[in-house]
Amino acid sequence: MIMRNWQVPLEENLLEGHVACQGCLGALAMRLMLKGLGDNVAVAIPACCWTIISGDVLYHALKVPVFHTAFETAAIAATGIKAGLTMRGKKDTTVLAWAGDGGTFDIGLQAISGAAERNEDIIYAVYDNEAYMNTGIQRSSATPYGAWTTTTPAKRPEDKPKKDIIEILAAHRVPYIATVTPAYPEDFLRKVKKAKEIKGFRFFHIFSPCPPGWKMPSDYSVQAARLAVQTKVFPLLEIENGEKYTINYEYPKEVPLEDYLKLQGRFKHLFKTPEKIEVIKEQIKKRWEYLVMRHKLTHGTTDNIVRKVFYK
Amino acid sequence: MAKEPIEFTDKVVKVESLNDLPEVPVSQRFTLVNKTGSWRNVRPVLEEQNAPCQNACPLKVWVQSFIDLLTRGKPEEGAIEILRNNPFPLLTRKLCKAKCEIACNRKKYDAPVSIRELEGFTGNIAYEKGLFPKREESLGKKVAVVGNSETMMSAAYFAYMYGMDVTLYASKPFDGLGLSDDEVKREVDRLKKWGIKVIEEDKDPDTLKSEFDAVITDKKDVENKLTFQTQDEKIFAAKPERKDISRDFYFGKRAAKSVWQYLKGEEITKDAPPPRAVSFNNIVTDYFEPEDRIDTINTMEEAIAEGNRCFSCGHCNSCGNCYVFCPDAAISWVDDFPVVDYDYCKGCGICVNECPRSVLILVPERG
Amino acid sequence: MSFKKVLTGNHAVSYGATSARVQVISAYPITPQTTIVELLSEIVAEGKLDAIFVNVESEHSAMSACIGASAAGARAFTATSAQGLALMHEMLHWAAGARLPIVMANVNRAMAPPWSIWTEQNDSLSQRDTGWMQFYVESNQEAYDYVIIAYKVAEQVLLPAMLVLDAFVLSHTSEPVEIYDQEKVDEFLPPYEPKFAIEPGKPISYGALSKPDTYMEFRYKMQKAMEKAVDVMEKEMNLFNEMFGRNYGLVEPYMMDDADYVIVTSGAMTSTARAAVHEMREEGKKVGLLKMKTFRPFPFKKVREMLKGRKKVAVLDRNISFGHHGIFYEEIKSAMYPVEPKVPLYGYILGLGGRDVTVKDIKEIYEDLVKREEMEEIIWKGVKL
Amino acid sequence: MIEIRMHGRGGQGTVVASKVLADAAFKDGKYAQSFPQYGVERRGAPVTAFTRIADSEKDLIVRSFIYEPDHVVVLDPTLLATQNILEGLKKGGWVIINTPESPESFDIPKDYRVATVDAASIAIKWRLGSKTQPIVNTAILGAFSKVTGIVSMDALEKAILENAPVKKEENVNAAKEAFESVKIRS
Repeated sequence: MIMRNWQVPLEENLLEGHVACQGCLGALAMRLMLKGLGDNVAVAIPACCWTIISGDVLYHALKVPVFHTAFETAAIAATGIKAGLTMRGKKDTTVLAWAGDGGTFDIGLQAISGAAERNEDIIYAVYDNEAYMNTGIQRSSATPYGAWTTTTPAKRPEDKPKKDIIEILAAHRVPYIATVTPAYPEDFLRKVKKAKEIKGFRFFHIFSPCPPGWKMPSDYSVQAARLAVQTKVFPLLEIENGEKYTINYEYPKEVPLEDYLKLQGRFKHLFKTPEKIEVIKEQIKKRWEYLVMRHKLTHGTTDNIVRKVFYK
Repeated sequence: MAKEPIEFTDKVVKVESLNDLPEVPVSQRFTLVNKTGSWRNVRPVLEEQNAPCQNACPLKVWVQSFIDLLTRGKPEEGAIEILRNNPFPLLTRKLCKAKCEIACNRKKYDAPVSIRELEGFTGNIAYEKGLFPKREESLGKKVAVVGNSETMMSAAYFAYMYGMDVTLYASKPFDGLGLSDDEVKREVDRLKKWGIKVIEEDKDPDTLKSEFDAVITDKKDVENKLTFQTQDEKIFAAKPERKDISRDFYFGKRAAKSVWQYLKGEEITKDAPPPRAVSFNNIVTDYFEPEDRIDTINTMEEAIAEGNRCFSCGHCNSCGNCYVFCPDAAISWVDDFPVVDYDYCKGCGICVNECPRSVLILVPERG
Repeated sequence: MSFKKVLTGNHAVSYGATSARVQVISAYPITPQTTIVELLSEIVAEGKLDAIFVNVESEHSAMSACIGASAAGARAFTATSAQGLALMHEMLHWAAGARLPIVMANVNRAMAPPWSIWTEQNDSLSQRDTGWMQFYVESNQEAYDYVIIAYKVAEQVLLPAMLVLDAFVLSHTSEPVEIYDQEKVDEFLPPYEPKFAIEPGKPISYGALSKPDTYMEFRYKMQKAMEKAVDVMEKEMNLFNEMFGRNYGLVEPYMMDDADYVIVTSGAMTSTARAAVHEMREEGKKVGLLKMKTFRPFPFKKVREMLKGRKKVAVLDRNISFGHHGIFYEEIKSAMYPVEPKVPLYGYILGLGGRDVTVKDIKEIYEDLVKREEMEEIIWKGVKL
Repeated sequence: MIEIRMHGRGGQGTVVASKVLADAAFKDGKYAQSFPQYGVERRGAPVTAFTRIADSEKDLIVRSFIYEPDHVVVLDPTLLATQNILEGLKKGGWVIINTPESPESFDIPKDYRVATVDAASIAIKWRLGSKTQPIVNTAILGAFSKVTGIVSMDALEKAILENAPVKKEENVNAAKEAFESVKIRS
C-alpha cells in the first residue's frame, strides 16, 4: 500500500453515519484512537458531544462497545468496566474513558483524581474543544484566555488562563500522559500504541478544534490544530511517571500567534485589544520555558526535540 | 421476557411496538443507516489540475505524473509518461532551457525541483529498455516527414505516435545541433526500432505528395504559425527556431497533430491555452520539509530523493491526507487512491483544505 | 456445612456478599456502613472471595464503579448510608435505567443537618423513585439472607436492589447468624449470566440517547420489570424457604388472624413491636402486627389482603415526608384506597434520628390507636413538645 | 431473658466485651445479642454497651436499649462518681467493678450484689493495652463468668479466642486470672 505521508492502519472502528458536526475533530480523534487501539476495547463515554455523535439508542457508530455514563463518571465507570471484564476473564481488553473537557477539567476531575491516584488500568482521553460545546458553547476551565463563549461574551471574554490539566495529572505520578492532536496523526497513533502497552492510568489530552464552537469554517479544524502546535499554544508532549518530560516537537520557524487566532471567530474581538494578545503570548512563552526546563532535566539536552516542518 | 438476540444490521428498523426495542437500552444497529451525505452543500471532488512546470513546458510534459510514477516505484511507467510528450528526453536533458524549473512552485519554498535532470534520468530508462509510448489507433495513412532538423525528428516521432505510417527522409538527422555521431545514431536507432522508416536521403516534399497522404517538412514556409499548415493542404511545414529545443520539438509535435486532425477529416484546431496552474499559495507547505536540491541525478536514490521534493502540484500522488483527516470515515483508500463515499461525506472540506497540492476541489451541490 | 456465628448486622451483610460470590466491590467509608466493606476488603485480601475491591474517592464513584462492573457483566456490590446514598442518587437512576442488577446495602441513617449517624429511613425512602427494589430487613439473619435473595431477584428482572438495615440497631448489633453451605448458596444463586454486557466483540452502545419516540417504552419496561419482581420474589422466597428453612414474604404478618387492631412496622423496630404485640395478646388485646419487608415493588395486593376489614391500623414511620406524612403511611393509605369499607389508618412518626423505640412505646401507640376517633393528619410519638 | 449493661470508657474495649459476652452465651447454646448505645464513643469518653441473653432464638427479641438491666459491669471505677450506674438495675442484680478495692469499700445498697476484680492490674500483667490505658474487658468478663455463672468459662475462653484481634492467649489468661481472683461482697 502506498500512502506517502502516513503509516496508518486502514482498519476502521469508527463507522460512517455518526452525527458529529461537519469538521469535528472530536470525531476524528476517536477514529484515530481506535485505529491505534484496535477492537479489543471497551469505551465509557460520559455526557459530552460523543453522547450524541455515537448515535441514538437504536444505533451505534463504533465497532467497539460503549457504555454511556453520567457526566462526572468517565474515569470511574471505566474503572468499573475494567474490574468487571477482569473478573470475567477478559483481562487484555483496553478500557477507554472518553470525555470532553467539561467532563474532565471540571465536573469529572474528582473521579479522575481518584482513578489516577489509584493507578487504575485504564486509558483516559479528553477530547478538548475548550468549552461546553454539547450544551451550546459555555466556558469550561479549559477555555483559553481571551476566548469568546456564550457565557464569556466578547465584551467580557474569558479572563483566566486554561487550567493546566496535564500538570494536575503529572502530580498524580501516573505512568503515562500524552498530548496529541489529530493534525499530527502519526504522533497520535505512536503514543496510543505506546500507551496500549503500558499498565496503569494513562491520560491523553487531545486538542480537538470545534468549528461551530470556535466560530470557524469547518474545513479549518485540522489547520487550526496544526497551528496550535506550531504556535506552541498546544505543545506535543509525553510525561512519564509524572517526572520524565519529553517535548516531542517544535516547529522550526516562528509562527505568529495571530495566525492561529485569526482563524477563529471566538478570538475576533481580541484584535481590538492587542495587549490581551500579548498576555496570551506571555502565557505561552512561560509555559514553553517551563516545559523546556523539564525536558532538559529529563534528557540533559533539547537537541532531541524534533524540529521539522512536517512532523509525523 | 422477549428474546433478545443482538443482531447488528445497517437497516432502518421502525419502532412500532415494545418488541422492537430490547429490554435494556442498548443499540443493536449501526449508524450506517444515517446517510449523512445529505448534510452536504459542497462536495469534494478529486480533479487533476495543471502544474506550473507543465504549463511552462512547450511540450506540456506531465511532470507531476512522471515524478509521481518514478517515486511510487514505477520508473518505467514514468519514462513512458515522459515519452508521451517529450520524444527525446536525453536531448532535452542536455539542451533544454528548462522553463519548467523557472515556473516550479517549489522555487518559492526552497529551490525548484531538478525537473530536467529527473526527466532525463527517467527518460533514459526508456532508452535502455527500449520503451515507447502507446500509439494511437492506426489510421492506415502514410505520412512522409522530410528534413534533417530536430523539429522533423519530433514530427516523425509524434506522427508515428498518432498512428500514422511514417517515412522519414533525412540525410543528416539532427543537423545543426552539434550532437555527436553516437548521439544521433542513438536517437535515429530508437525511431527505427519503434517502427519509423528512415531513409537517409534528401527529398523534395512536393514529389512525395502522390505517394503519401500527407507530408511534413522543414523545407517549406509555413502559412499558419499555429497549425503549421501551408497553402497546400497536404503539406505541413515547421522549422526550428533554435531558441529552445523543447519549443522546436513542440513545433514538430504540433505539425504532426495537425496532420492527424487533417487525416481524420477533422477541423484543424489551434492549441488552446492550458488551464490555470496550481499556484504556490494553493500548496499546503506544512506537509513539506525544506530539502537541498540535487542538481545532477545519476542514481535512482538521487532521483527518488529529488522526486520527493516535488509538490506534485495538482496531481494526486497518494499522500493520504484526505483519507487520514476525514472525521466521518467517508473516504476509503482503494488501490492506493482515495475514494469519497458521498452517502456519508458531510462536505466539511477538511480533505480539500488539507490536500497539499490542490487536487481535491470543492464543487457546490446542486439540489 | 452451614454454621452459626455471632455477627454484627454489617458483618452479616459482608458474609452475604461473600456467599453471593460478588465479583466487584466498590465502596467509600461512611458511618455506620463502614464495617461492611472493611470486612469484605479483608475477605478479598485473604483470598476467601475472588473479587476486585475498588477503593474509591466518593459514594458517587462507588456506585459508578459498580455500574461499570455490572455493565461489563460482573456481579457488583456496594454499601453506603445517608449522605453517601444521597450523593449516589444520580447514579441510582443510572443503575436502574441501565437495568443493572447491582445489590447495595444501605444502613439507614438520618440525614444532616444537624448531623446524626443514627437510624432513620429518610435516606433510603428518598430514593423511592429511582427504580431500585428496596427490602427492609429486621434482623442480622435477614440482612445476610437478603443479599443472596436480592441478587437472585435482581438478575432475573434486571433491576438493582437495595437491602436496608437500621443503623446501630442492626448494623452494630451482634447476634447469631447462620451462614449457609456455599454449595447450597451456589445452587440457589448460580453465576450471573448477563443478557447484555460491555465486552469486546459485542459492539453495543449502552444507554445512548433515547428520543421521545422510544424513551417511554423503556420506562414502561422498567415498570413491568418491577411488577414482575413481585412474582419473582414470591417464587424465589419459596425456593429459599425450601432450601434454607426461612420463610420470608413481601409482608410478614404476626398474630394477624383475628386482630382488630394492626400495627404496621418496617425494619428493626418490628422485633420490639412483635414483643409488644405478644405481651398485649397475653393481656387479651386483639392486636396484630404487619411487617413491611418489601417497599419497592410495593406489595399492594398483600397489604390490601392483610388490612381489609380491620377496625384500625397504626402505621409506624421512622421517616417523614415533610409537608405530607410518614412515607409508609402514605403508601399504605394509597394502597387501601379502593378497599371498602374504609379501614381507618393512623400514621405515627417515631424513632427519628435513632430515638429509641421501646416495647412501652408500641403499647402506648396501641392504646392511643384504640381510643382515637378522628384521623389526624400526623401523629408524633415521643417528640418533646 | 437476661439483660446486662456495661459501663466503661472509650478504648477499654467495652463494646467488644459486650460482644464477647454475647458470643460466649451463644457458645453455651443460648441466643444472645449485644450492641453499643450510640456507637461513636471517643477514646476516654464514657461508653455504654448492652448484652441480652435468652434461652433460645425463639424468645421474642427486643431491639431497644436496656433500661432495667439484670446486671451491670463497670470497667472503669471512676464512672461511679459521675454516672448513675445503678439506674434501673433490678434487685438482686450484680454490680461487677474493675477496681483494686474490696467490694465492701463501695457504698452500694444491699439490694444489689457486688463483686470487684483488679482487672487493670491483671491486664497490665498480661500486657493488654498500656499502663495508662489497660484493656480490661477480657479480665472483667472472667469475673462476670465466675460470679454470675451466666456464661461458662469454657465458652468465654472460646469467645475470647475468636474475637480478640491480638494477644488471644494473654486475654484468655487475664480472664482466667480474674475468674480466680474476683472478690464478692460478703
